[in-house]
Order: sequence, then C-alpha cells, then structure tokens
Amino acid sequence: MMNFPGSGILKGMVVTARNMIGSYFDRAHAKRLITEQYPEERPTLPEASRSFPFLVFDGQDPEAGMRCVACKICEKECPPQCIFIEQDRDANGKLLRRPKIFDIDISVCMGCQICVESCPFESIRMDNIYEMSSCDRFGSLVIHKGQLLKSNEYYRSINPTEAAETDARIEAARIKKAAAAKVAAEKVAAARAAAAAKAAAEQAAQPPSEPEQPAP
Amino acid sequence: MNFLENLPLATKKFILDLVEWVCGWFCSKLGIQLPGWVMPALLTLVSILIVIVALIAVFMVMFALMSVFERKILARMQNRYGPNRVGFFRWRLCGLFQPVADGIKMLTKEDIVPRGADKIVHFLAPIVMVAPALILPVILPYGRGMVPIELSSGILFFFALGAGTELAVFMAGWSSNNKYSVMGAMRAIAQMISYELPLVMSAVVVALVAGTLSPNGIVEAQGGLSFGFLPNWFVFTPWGFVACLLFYIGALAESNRSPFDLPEGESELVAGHLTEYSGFKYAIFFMAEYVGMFAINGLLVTLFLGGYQAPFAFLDFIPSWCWFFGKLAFLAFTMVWVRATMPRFRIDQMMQFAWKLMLPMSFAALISAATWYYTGRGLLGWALSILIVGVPYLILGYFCFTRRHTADNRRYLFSE
Amino acid sequence: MHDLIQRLTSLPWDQAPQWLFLIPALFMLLGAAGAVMLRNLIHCALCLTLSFIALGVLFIALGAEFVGFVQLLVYVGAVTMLILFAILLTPAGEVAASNNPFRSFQLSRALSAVGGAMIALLVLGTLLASIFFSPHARAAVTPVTAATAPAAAIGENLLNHTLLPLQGTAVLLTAALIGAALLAKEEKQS
Amino acid sequence: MSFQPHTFSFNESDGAGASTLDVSLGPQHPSTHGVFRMNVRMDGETIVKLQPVFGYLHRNHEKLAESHSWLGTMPYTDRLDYICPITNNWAYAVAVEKLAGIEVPERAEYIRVIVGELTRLQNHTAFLGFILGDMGAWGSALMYAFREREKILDLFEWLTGARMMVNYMRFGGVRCDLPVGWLEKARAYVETYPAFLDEMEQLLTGNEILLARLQGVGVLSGERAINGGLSGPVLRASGIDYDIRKVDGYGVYPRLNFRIPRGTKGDCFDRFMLRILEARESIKILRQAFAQIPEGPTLNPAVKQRGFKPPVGEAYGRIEGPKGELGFHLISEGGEKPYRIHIRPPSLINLTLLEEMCLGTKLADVMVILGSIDIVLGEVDR
Repeated sequence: MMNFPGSGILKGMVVTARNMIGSYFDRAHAKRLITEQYPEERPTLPEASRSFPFLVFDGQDPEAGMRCVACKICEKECPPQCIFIEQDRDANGKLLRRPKIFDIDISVCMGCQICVESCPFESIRMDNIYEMSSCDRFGSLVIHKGQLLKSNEYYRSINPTEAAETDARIEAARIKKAAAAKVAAEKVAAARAAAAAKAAAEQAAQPPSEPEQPAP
Repeated sequence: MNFLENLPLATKKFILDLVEWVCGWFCSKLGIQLPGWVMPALLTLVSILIVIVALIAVFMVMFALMSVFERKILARMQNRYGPNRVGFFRWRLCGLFQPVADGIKMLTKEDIVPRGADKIVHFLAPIVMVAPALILPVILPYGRGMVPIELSSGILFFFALGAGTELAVFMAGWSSNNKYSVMGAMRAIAQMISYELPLVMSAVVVALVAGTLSPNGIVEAQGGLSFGFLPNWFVFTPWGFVACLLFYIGALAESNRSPFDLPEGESELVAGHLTEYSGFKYAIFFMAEYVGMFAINGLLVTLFLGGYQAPFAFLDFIPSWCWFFGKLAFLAFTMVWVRATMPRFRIDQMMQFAWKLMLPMSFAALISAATWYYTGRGLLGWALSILIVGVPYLILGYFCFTRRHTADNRRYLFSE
Repeated sequence: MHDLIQRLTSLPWDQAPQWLFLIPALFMLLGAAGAVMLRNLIHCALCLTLSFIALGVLFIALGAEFVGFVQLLVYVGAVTMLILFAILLTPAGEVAASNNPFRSFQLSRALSAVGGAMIALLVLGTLLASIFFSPHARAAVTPVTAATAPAAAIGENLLNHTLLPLQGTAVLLTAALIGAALLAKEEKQS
Repeated sequence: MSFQPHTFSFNESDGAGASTLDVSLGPQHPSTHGVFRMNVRMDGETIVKLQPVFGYLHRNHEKLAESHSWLGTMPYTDRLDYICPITNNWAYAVAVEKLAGIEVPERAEYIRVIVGELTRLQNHTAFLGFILGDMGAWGSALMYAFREREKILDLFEWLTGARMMVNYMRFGGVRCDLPVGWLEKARAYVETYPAFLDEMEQLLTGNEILLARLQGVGVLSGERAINGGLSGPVLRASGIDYDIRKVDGYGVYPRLNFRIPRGTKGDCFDRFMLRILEARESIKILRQAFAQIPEGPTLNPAVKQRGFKPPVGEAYGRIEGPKGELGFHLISEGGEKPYRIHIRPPSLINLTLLEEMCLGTKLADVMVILGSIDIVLGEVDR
C-alpha cells in the first residue's frame, strides 16, 4: 500500500517508537523490559540452575553426616580437573572412608555437573549461588571442604524436586539395605537356629549328658 | 505571562544596571571623573560577557542533559532502562547525574598522545573543533528580541564558521598517525563537503522567499497564518517541507550522526578520527559535536519551524524562548529516534545520496519556492510547487535508488 | 592609585579598535611565513589556513561582513580542503625522485632564491602600483560598513552589472570540473 | 618456522602499487565477532586483497578430547559455538551414537528436535541483531534480538540448568526429562515468536538503507559455494538445496513436515532473508514436535555414560547446525578416551570464501559480508 521511496525507513521508525512507548507500559517485565535491576531485583532461579558444586551432609554435624567417602571418582571424571581430594587417615595411619581435603577450584570449574552425575553416593550436588566474586585471585577462589559442605536441608531448599528424588533414592537404598541386612540377619539366625535344632536333635538322639544347654 | 517572556532580557538589563550603579558608586567614592566613553564601553563589554556566559552555560547544560537523555531514550527504544544509577548520594534521580560522573571520569583519564603523532596538531584539533561550535549559536534568535549578535548575513556566518569543523576533523585524523584516523578524516571531509551543498542550497531557498539572510528577519517572515489555519512556517509549504527535510538530513550528516556516522563508524573504523583521542580531548570533541548539533538544529528551527513563534496566536502565553527550545528539543529527539532505527550508509551510497538525490532535490525546491512565491502563495502556487518537488522526488527515488532494490521481487524457493 | 586610574583612563582608548587590526594582521603574516618556511607540507597548508582565517577576520573587522564570511566559507571550507586533499593524494616519494635540471645543489639554490625574490618584488610592485594608481586611493577613505555593502547590494551588482562575466566564470568552472572528472575517469580505466 | 602474528603482512611485491593502504582489521576490532583478524589491502576504500588470519581463540578442543573421557568431552562441545551449544552437543552425541550403534528413545529424539530448533531460532535471531550491528545500526535490532534470545535462554536454564553451557545431550538420549510445565511454557513462547519476526521484518526488511547495504553485496555463486565446501544458510542462499535434516534425515526430522528455503542471488540480502525464513520454518517444526512428543524414557538405560567405551572403529556424525553442517569425526580404539576427534565447524569452512566475496567491495561491506556468514570464533579456532 504505502510504498514510496523512504517508506521502509518510516515503518522502521514506527517500530522503534512503538517499542519506546511500550517499554513504559511494560510493568511485569514480561514482554519488553526484561532487564533485571540486579542488586534490588534478584532473579528467581529455576530449580535446575547450576553454578558450582557443593557437598551434601545429612543431619546437623557436617563432618559426621558427610556423605562423601573420598572415592575420588569425581576427581577422576572432572573434565577440567578442578577437584582435589585427599583421603583421611586415623591415628594409626589407616585410610578412612572420608576426605581429609576436598578442594574445588572454582576459577577452573566449568559447572558441567559431570561430578554430580558420576557420584555414586549422592554426595556432590550443584549449587546455584552466583555471587562468588572476590578480590583474591588465588586464595578465595579455591573452595575448601568447610565451605563446600552444605546441609541436605539447603539442598532441599534450592532444588526440591531433585532433592526429593535423591532422598527417596537414599531412603530406598537404606530400606533395601536394612531389608537386606534383616534378611541376612534372619538367614544367620535361621542357620543358627537350624544348627541349634540339629544339635538338639543330635543331643536328643544321644543320651542327655548335659541337659541344661542354653538356647542360642 | 509577560514576566516569563521578558525574564532573560530583564535579567540582562538588571545586571547591566547593577554594574553601572556599582561603577558610579565607586567613582563617586574615589572622586574620579571618568571620560564619557568609558561607561558605554564597559557596559558593552559586560553585556557581551553576559551573552557569552549565558550561551555557554545554556549549551553546556543542554549538552549534559542531551548526553543523558539520548542514552535513556535510545535505551527505551531498545527496551532497556538506560543510565539510572548515578545520583546524589542516596537519591538516584533516574540517573540524571550521569553527565557529572562522565565528566569526572573523562577529566581524570589519562590523556594519551601516540608516539608517532604530530603533537601540536593533535593538541590543536580539539580546540579548532570546539571554538566554531561555541561561536555558532550566537546568531540564532532565541526569543523575541533575543539575538545575541544581530548579523545581517547571519546565515552565511553560520556556514562560514561551520567550515572550521572540517578542518578540525582533518587535523585530528591526520595528526593521530593512525590509518583508521586518516580514513575517518577523509570520509568526514568528503561527507561534510558533499552535504554542505544541499544544506546551503536549502537555506538559500528560505533566503529567497524571506528576502533576507538575517535569522531574525527570516523568523519574522514566518509569522501569521496562511489559509486561516496553517501557521506561516516554511515547513508547512511544499517547497519548505522538502527543503526542511533536506536540511535535516544535511544536519544529520554535518553533525556526524547516524545514519551518517561514517567518519566514526565504529564497526568499520573503530572510532575514525577520534581513535587516538582519550580523556578530556575526546570529551571536547564529543561536546563540540553536540553543541554543533544543537546549533544546526537551532538554525533549522529558525529557517523552517518558525523560530520562536508559537504556531497559533492563542498559544502566545508560552514564552517565545520556550517555543524555540521546545522545537529544538523535539528535533534532538528525532535525531535520537533516527539513530535508534537506521543502519549506516556505505561511503559510496552516502555520496550518491548527496549528489544524486539531495542536490537535485534542493534545486527542485529552489524552483518550487520561486514558483510558489511568484504565483502569489495561493492554491495555484501550492499545486505547482507540489508538482515541481514531487515529480523529481518520485523519479529520482524510484529510478535511481529503489528500483534496483525493491523492484526485482526477490523470490525464495522452498523445497519440501 | 588615583593618579594611575586617571592616567589610564585619559589614554586614547577610543582609538583602540583601529589598532586591533594588528592582531589578525600579525596572525596573517605568521601564517604566511609558516606556509612558506615549514618543512611539513600539511603544516604549511594549515599555516596557510591560518592566514586565510586572519584575512577573513580582517575583512569582518573592516566592516565587510559579507566578503569576510565568503572568504571563510570558500577559502577555509573549500580551498584548504582542496589543498589538503591534493597533498594527501600525492604520493610522497615522487618529488624527491624528479629529475632536477640543475645538477648542482648550490646553483639551484641560488637560482631559486633569485627567482623567488624577483617574483616577490614583481607581485609587491604590482600591488603597490595598483593601490597608488587606482582612483579609489585618491578618494577619501570611507570605511565600508554593513550599511554601505550589504549582501543585497553585492547580489544586485553581481546579477545586474556583471552578469556576463559571472556567467562566463561559471561556464569556465563547469568546464574545468567536467574536464577534471573526465581526466580522473581516464586514469582509472587505464 | 615461527609464526609471528604481529609482523605478519602482505608481500610488498604483490600489491597494486603505492596508492594502496594495508590495514589490519583486528584482532581487536569492534566488528570482527571476536578475536579475528583480516589483513586488508585497500585502494581507496575498495578491497583489493584480503587475508583472514585466525587462531587467536585456539583452545585445543580436538587435542583436549584425547585426554578426556567420552563423556568428559561433552561439556567442551558447548564451548565451540557458544551461541548455540545444544546443537554442538547434539552433533557429538549423534557421532558417538553412530560409532557405538546406540538407539535413542523416541521422546529423547523429540526433545532434541525441540531444543535444537529453539537453538536455531535464537541463533538466527541473534544473527539479525549482529548483522545490523555490523551495519552500524545503534543496537536496536540487536537489543530486540537479545530480548527474545533471553527468553529462549530462560527456557534452556529451566531445562538444563545453564543458559549457555548446557551440557545436555547424552549418548542415547538427553540428560534429564522436561520439567513439569516446560512444554506448555515453551509452546506459549513459540506462539509469540511469529509476531516478533514480523516486527523485525517491519523494522528491517523494508529499510532502504539496509536494502542498499545488503543487496548485491558479497555475491557467491552456487557453484563456488559447493566448491568451497560451504554449508548451511550461506550455501542455501546461493540457491543450493542442501540441508542435512533432509539429506540424512537424522532424529525424527523425517516425520516432521517442513520446507527448506533457498535464495536466488546468493548475496548478503539472501543470506539475511534466509535466516528469517528458516526461523519461520523452525516455528513450524516446533509446533509439530510439541504436538507429537510422546511419553517415555529420555535416556537409553543400556548405555553406561561414565566409563563409556565404544567399540573400535571410526564414525562421522553430522547434523544441520544453525550455521551449517556441524560434524564430528571420531576414532575409537575401544578405550575410555577417544583416540582422535576431528570437528568440522561450519563457521570455519564458510569463512574460507571470505576473500572471494569481499574483493572489489568497500571496506564497510567486508563487515557486512563477515556478519552475513555468521561465524563464531570459538568454533572457527576451536
């Protein structure tokens, strides 16, 4: 319709004008003004949002509830090799199933979450904190075990869906383990009972030389 | 509202009276008998100083405001917020203090002069740039009886001083000893010389009809209404509209603004002739460009938009200088708007546009204006002048520029 | 204090504007000297521009507003740019490589000094002669003011009394322009 | 022979004469899309010679892969073409699946198509902004493009946890299923997209300056494009009907109904328009995929991701990335680490004909042509 020389430029100017006026009527940050005014407005991060890994512990005491067993699978799998683990030893120098040192260099970490996927103990998970800047290039960008350990409640707060799945898995594993233990215990008990019964039968077959045999 | 209307002039008069009274008081105290010529000379000097200070203050404030509003408007057009942080202590004031922060930053930055640069010319270039830019606004009539310097050939003065900008740009580009700078300078000069022609030609059109080169005379020629409803501004005539558009485009090019920002085209020439400038020298270039832009927009307001005149008599209660600055602000806004919309010309296209479209169109506007003038400004004149500018426009537009691009209907094949 | 003020104010200050022309004149001479003496061609051109600007200011100071503005517009805006472009577009090495007929450096220097002096004398003589023998020189000096030389009067003169020379010049310039364009085009094709 | 970039220049003997000017555009230059350098010889503003110099962003991706596990290479592919990481993931996954003969569940294929086409949308949108930036528009188109891209990145973050470095594909599927409500949100968003494209077209495609800047600039014939090995929208703009989605028919593309647009002139404007047309086709694909996506597993449970060991062999897997044919050539010795990975980056190969397109154009056109190829230096230099 309108197609004289220069009309394309006018149409373009209509678009910019519409966007300018529209930006003043865009309250919900939905359509046009998507900028977040950062320190005042914080983004609502989706559950899956990830930045750097952290270690989950159960209960109240970080050291006691630590799920990590220092198996070093994540250290091996980490593509940029940003994890450093040293296994703890007890007083006798015997290796313990927990890390003495667990460091993550977040200046190297690329947040790929392969450590999370490879951890068989549901111990390492992705955090969503993003204010990690610091004035110290070397010291404060290596995060140590103490800072890395965060409670399961925290994990539930940042990523409830996945945390629930993890908890369910652990619970299932625990139940399974308990059941297995119970079965094993019952088996042992049954075996013993059988042995006892057999012994009793044998005893019964033999003359009762020692009648007061306590039951196992 | 007479008070507001007369406020600037009354202030000036008050200061002059004050100076006269203080001098007289001192002389009588000291018992000195001054020769008769001293007091008028002193008062002339003071009145010149008042004008200089007022002009510089007004244009600096406008520059500061423009630098923040341009960014904010541009941001809004691009769906951003723009600068909204810098304020006064806890109060952010929508980022209005941004220019202050920018100024402090520019002042405290290191002034780097490249080792291979021609130091003297490199130093002189910003001065040559800013001096004409600050002198340019003196001939504009800001309000009724508010012309800082009344010149009978003020329009000519404007263009004569505007020529200094080219020199400064060349000096900046050449002295920087940088290939980008030289290319930017060459582009700038080619562009400014090419666009000066249509610019001057469209001003000539107005001078022809108004019969004067004095800005005040041109504004006065635009008073009243034609046909009883249309303000007599030149932009509301066919030839005037065309000349106004040409002047506006020329103004965009002269002030190196998008889409004619080739000299500093950052995607090609990093920053053109400004590449090697830093710190306050850069700020001075920036300032000169903005003040030059205001000045040329002010000239546009004077030539085509009726200067300080209100469009209708019943709007006269708004002071005349408010009308002038309002129109100026509107033009500045449209320049930002254009900048937000358009990509940049290529150098050969820019030259083609100037020489093959704008120059013929300005001649057409000249003929059209003459026809309009000599047929007695009636309906016949209107029809004829529309014809005289419309036909060349359509011919040039379709056959020289857009035929190649839009007439070959691009086909896009689709394969399943 | 009292005396000083009295003495200062009794000086012929009202004559001062007539002496102010010395400032642009000084700049003009400095610019001209620089244009001749500097080694860098661009600096020479810039000095020449300074000279042009000073000349324009002189015109304006003498009340010839229109001529002054045109001087600025044409010389600063156009002629300087032309010179600068010409300098920039000329390859730097060619002048040095040109074949000098005067092999001896000393001789060529002496010759050029004598020739230059003769040309300067000639020009100066012509100027002085034209000033002294022109009828205007004998008439009483009336300063040109805006009232006596407005743009309108100049236009009137140009388009009424000297229309033919004006048109002739215009045709000549157009021909030169077309010729230049043709030359440039030829060069590009070859 | 040592390579010294700062002294690298043209041979003086091959110039056109003393009136030319050699300029090094880059590596720090506002519009080289990263650290890219072009040694340009100009006669006035006309290009008489152009030499692309790249390698400033070389990060050893191919070599790195040799010391990482098969899975550990996946996050590095995100960083090749950082504008569209998901398709990089996809190409690598396709190659590995071909190498090891892995079946992908149907739902995973649909998810791949959905995220892949969303990636194409955001890449083409960003392209519109970038090329306008190269033309010197003061960022309006770029900001509108990034506004829309932002919304797509939000969807990605919701799905994969990261906006750009997604690390989403796995061998035999995708890492995680779509979150609850994701599909609805994505569908609603895609429905707003045609309006945005219309707005962009109103802003851009009629603009006389843009037409003058793009039309007839950087013309590339179909034959040259094929000989240069070009792919993607650049190839199709030259009129060649070649799209790996149709040619290979990988994933579930054969089940989806879409068209491949082709240009006729092969200039920058065709490349520009092709992005818009392809974005419109992507919307069609997305609508169909949203309608067809089935329930089911998203990852082949038979595949062990950690300690993945494909059989000995070679495979070349490729997909149609937003920028062209993105291929991975893998050689496996049966170990936990690849023996060799070679990446065929579309950006690099499309860049090879840059000089040919640029000769005889103006300096400003070089930027536009470079922009119209749509390169990402992360992929060019790898």
